[in-house]
Amino acid sequence: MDAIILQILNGLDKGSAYALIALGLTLIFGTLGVVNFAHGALFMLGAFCAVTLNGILTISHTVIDETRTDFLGNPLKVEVPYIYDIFGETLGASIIDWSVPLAILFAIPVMILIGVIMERGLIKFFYKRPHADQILVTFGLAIVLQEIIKYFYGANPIPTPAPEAFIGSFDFGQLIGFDANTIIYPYWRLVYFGFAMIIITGVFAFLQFTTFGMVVRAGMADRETVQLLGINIDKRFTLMFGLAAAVAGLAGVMYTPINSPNYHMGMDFLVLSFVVVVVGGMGSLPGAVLAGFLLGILESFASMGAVIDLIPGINQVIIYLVAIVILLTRPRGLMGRKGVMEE
Amino acid sequence: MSKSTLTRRGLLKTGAVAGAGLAAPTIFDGKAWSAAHTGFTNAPEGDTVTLGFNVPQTGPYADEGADELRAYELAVEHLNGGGDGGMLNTFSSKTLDGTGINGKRVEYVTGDTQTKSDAARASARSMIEKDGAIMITGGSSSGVAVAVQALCQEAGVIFMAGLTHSNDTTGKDRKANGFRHFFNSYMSGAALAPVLANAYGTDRKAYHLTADYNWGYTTEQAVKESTEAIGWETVNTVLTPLTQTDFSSYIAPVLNSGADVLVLNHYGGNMVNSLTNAVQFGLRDAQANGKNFEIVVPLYSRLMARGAGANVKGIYGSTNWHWSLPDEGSQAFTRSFGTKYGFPPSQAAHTCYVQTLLYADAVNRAGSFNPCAVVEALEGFEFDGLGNGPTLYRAEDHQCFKDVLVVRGKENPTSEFDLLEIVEITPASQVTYAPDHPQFAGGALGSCNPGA
Amino acid sequence: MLGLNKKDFSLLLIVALLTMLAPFILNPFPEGSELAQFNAGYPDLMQRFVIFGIFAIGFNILFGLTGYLSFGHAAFLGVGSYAGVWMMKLLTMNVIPAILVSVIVAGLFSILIGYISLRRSGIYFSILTLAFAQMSFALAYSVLTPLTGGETGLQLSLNDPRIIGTSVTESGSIPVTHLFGLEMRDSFELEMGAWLFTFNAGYYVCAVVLLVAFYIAIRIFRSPFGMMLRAVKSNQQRMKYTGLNPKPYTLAAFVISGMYAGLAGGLMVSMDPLAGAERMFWTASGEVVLMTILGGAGTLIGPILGAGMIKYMENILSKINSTILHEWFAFMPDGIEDLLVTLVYPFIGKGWHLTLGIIFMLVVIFLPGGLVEGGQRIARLFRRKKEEPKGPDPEHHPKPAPHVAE
Amino acid sequence: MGILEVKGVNKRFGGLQALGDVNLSVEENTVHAIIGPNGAGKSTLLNVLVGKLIPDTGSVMFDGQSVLGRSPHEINQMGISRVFQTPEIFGDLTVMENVMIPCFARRDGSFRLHAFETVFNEKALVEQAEQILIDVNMIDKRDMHAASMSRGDKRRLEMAMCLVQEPRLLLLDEPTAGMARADTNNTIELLKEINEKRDITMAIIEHDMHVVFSLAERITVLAQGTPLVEDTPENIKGHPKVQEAYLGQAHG
Repeated sequence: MDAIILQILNGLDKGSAYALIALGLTLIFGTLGVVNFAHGALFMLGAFCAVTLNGILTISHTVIDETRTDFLGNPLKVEVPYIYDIFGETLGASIIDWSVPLAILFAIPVMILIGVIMERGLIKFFYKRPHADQILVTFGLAIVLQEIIKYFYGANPIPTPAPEAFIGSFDFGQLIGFDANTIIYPYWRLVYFGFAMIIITGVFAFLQFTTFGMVVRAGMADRETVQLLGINIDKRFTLMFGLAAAVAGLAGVMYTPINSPNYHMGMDFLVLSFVVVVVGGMGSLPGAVLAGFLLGILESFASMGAVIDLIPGINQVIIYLVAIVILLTRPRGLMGRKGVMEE
Repeated sequence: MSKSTLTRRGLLKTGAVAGAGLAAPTIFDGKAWSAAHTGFTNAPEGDTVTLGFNVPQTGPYADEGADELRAYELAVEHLNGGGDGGMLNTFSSKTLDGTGINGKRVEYVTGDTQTKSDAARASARSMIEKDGAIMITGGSSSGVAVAVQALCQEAGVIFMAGLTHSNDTTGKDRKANGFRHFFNSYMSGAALAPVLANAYGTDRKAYHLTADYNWGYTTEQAVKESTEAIGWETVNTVLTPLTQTDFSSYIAPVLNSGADVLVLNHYGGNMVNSLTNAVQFGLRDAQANGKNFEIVVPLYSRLMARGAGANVKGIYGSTNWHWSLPDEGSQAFTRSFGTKYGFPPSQAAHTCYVQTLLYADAVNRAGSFNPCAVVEALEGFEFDGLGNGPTLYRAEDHQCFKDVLVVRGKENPTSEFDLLEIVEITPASQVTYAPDHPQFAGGALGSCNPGA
Repeated sequence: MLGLNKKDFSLLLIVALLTMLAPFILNPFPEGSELAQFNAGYPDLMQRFVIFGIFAIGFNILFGLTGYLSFGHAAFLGVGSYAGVWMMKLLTMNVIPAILVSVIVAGLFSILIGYISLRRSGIYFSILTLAFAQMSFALAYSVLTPLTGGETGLQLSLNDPRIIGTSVTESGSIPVTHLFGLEMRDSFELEMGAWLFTFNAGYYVCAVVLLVAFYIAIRIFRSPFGMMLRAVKSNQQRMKYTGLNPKPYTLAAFVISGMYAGLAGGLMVSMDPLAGAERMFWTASGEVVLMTILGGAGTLIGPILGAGMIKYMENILSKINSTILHEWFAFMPDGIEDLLVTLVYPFIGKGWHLTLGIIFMLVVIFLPGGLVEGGQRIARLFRRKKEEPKGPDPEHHPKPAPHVAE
Repeated sequence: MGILEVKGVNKRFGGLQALGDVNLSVEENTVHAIIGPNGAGKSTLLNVLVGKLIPDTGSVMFDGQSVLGRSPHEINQMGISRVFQTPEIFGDLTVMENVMIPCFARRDGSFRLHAFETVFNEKALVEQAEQILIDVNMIDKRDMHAASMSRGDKRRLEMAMCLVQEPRLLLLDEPTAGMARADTNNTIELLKEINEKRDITMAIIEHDMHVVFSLAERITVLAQGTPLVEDTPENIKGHPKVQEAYLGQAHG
């Protein structure tokens, strides 16, 4: 029982990341009808927003420490961040410590800008092109983006820890009456889950309660009619793309303490997030979220020792297996609307 | 028109066409080989010789590959008499004098393995067939090493493995033309076990998370066997997919499994992520069975430690070499590498540099580039001054036997390169095993292949 | 001739000439010169050109004609490779049985996967094929290690129980692949002045197979079956109401292209007897998509051009390192030399993926018909200059824009 | 006994009675029109005829065989061809190829792996295809890209594709929907011409009275899912029930 609760918790956390990526992907597909293979790259760019901010905060000048030596026997050069000079060492250090949450503020404008540039500069020429062309051009873009990141940041993962206050874990099991050490859950993962819920709620509320959202939803249902009403839907869709990019980016920013970011993390998530979108139903926002959590939890279950012993290799293929079964038995996905990309 | 199994590009560099005289000596002695400058793949003509450096330049190990390439460039510089000579001055064999190899200036070509066995073989074949490389070296994974080693055997050139840690490279997949300086899974286990017994006691229960592919299997087996030999119990072993990024669902059940040690048989990105996750889940600070919970990473690399950041603090593992070693050879290498590039070399860089020197020296001693001559010169070769103490290139399996380092993540690193501290230098005798040890069974070197 | 019209026959003839003379064409620069770096006329790369050409031709029969975008085609190449190596381990080092078994096994595997995946179309079909291929890769890399060699790949060993032929040669090595005694790695070298040309037996075996594969592809393109496949892509609704059942047509196309992939896999292990699981990773499937699009989907020659271009970049561009760059620009003044090297460096050597990505994007954006369309545009430009108005060619069918069935 | 016999067909969608007890008989070699205001159930009936919808009760027999539950290509192979509201052609192919495809379908059935023959070496089929293009005055366009033609030509091509199969029943689904008057007249002319040249059975589902009265020999008027009357055009013209149905619809 405790093992199952444990894996549900883990699944929720994995699912949060899947859901956030799939949400943006579906938003883009639903509003613009574009299959965006570069969406994983946006997630990766978000993560590197956190890395970049950390880099900016730690821009340093060197001070020579004569009392210590470096590996070649020369006097040790100590890097002192300018931020220490500006805010003093204590405040400066805690600003650096909080660089990941701070990166949210940094990433929102950057990611919206990237999204808007991407849409205006490339995607808008592909609205009328077949889905295959969209897949191909965004796939090319994904390669280019990740190679650019690799050029500047290298191939190695870059550690980007959470603030000191969130390091460590708490005993969730004891809270609900299990023995100590049965269900341990790291603070940051709780933060991530909460953050994902806020973003998801935010996006849904935005689409539900604002005029902007209503127009966009109407546009998703019937683009031509909305256009006939004299509403400039294109401009709104551009912003939608920016919003989707920001959602993916934020998912990336907050993910960095969980796994050190590297240039290919977008590709690692890409195939998976597509599976999530398809399982949820192309174009269905609640479907994407539901499928994200569902697949996260299933993946966690499949990684339990007892399950692997029963079916060797199941942890390797569970996601794909689920995708195949869903696509064959329910082609429009769990919550897809009828007629969207259906045969 | 000449018929050959593989090309000999060297021929045309001088325009001279060598006679087809094929000397086939039967007894090894340097003099006999030196007469034979043809009759093998890519026999160098003219005054240069080409080496092929096959390292990952794209893909997840690209940074490691870049460091290997730096080491190779440094080695070539030293062999050709440039720089401060590095380990040439400390190497126990004194045939290398800065005049290249066998009097020929060293040139090199580079290729990208992409850490895929197919791409690595394509790249190696292009260096052999197109560029006339006489020796291939490099690589950052065992899959690639085994694949390229088999290719070199077939093509008739020498393969000096780069970073490859799986037992198979000199075990079931060993080849006569292939040589490994790097240590292996068995040695990691053998070196770690006594240190772990010392630090954590002999009454421990271990939980293994193992990367689900060959290297993972051999490492798990090696560590399991050697820790069980000191009295530890293995509670569980779980395989994790190569493509896994979030290990939470594998880590979470560990604490409640009755284990008090977690062994992460992971490398590269897997290791960075699983260790980060394990620390997140509080395993490093937890208590189990009335003891402090501990984490062990059998194969450490500095580049990976960098990726895991502060999470490596206090965690034990083993490594082939570390720049902070105090011996003369290590210091000389660190100095010349550090001066040239501004930061200390990684263990991958070290093994690649040393392999290049060992090859060059073997050619000089044999007096010939003929792979069979090189094989004979390297087999059973004993040397010192290359950073790991007195070392033997064992004839039976072409594996180097030397001291192995047990390291621990440093509590207060002074720089991003100063992440590990040496806990113990396990002497070679303690990590030596019989050539037919069960973990290495099933392979045969076969006979050396000079190609052509 | 050969059942082909004049235009197709001359196309076949051109391809035949190109492949047969490839050792000359691909080595235009004298040995030892600066530009020798760009020579591609060595056996391994020449073999790869034609093998991936075959793979892409086969993929194009599915994607180019029916518009079904399979994102898991590398799985068939991988399965074919494994089958081929097993054949060599168990039966004989002769390449013929290995290649045949590769084709058959890949064909059977593609019947299974095609039958299931073709129940859906559009992106759903793509995801299904992707899922199957990823499952194949994951399992081959891990739990199926005894069958596939896992990480290190499936390779020959000194104790293979080979029925026909020996396990170990007299010199103590693993025997090499051969075609009735003609060793695949045998080469003749021809020296002409400063030039060196290599004629490799394995390459010519591959080249002959390519010509046969290409010939079959032309026949398929011009056949009623090929026309039906284009009808599938164009309008499935009309096709059904014309009394035709699109399902068996697409499945047949899928299986044929799966068999082409198996053929490529079989040839690959015949040239280099090792089969690695990475061959089946989804990026490998992506690569054949890139090849086909880059060259021109739905055209006959396009996929071969695309395959050649990508393999050339992978093998030649990736080998250019900064030292070589500095040599090239050495004639410039120092400052400019460094600037040029800095500017070019990100795109070559280890940056070749970046160049590939950029070229690919440019092609998809500006030349949806790939290199072939580019060539046609240039040709049209010249024709217009000559002011020779020409009516549409009755036998000329390639579609400029690839469309996927949706 | 007609070639197409619809007997007692009922179809409900939830609470809506889409078709209520439809009986219909199309005689061989006649042009039979089915008309009715919007929402009368014309499309539903058509979908039943081509096997897309299975009725709750009743039978649809074509030449003595049931068409229910068969897939479109099987129904076509039985001898029913269909013309769509918007012309459905193979846009990526040439006009000649568009016509060759039904020739092959007629000769080889729903699937044959003829991968090694050459399309234009099938002399008999090429002649057939050329003949039909001559018949519809399109032979000069034989090598054109079908998608690049005008809508009228596309309609003509679609007709040719259906006719070349020599169907025993040609179903036309509002063949002039959305057309300008001139195009409509052209289409009517084309259909008349076809009807004169060949003895063909046609069932036209149509909204436009003008089309119907210029072509049909029998007319069935459908209202609210039920056949109101069936008669000759002359009798239908002044029929009060028909006027009521149309006017009622106009008002409501």
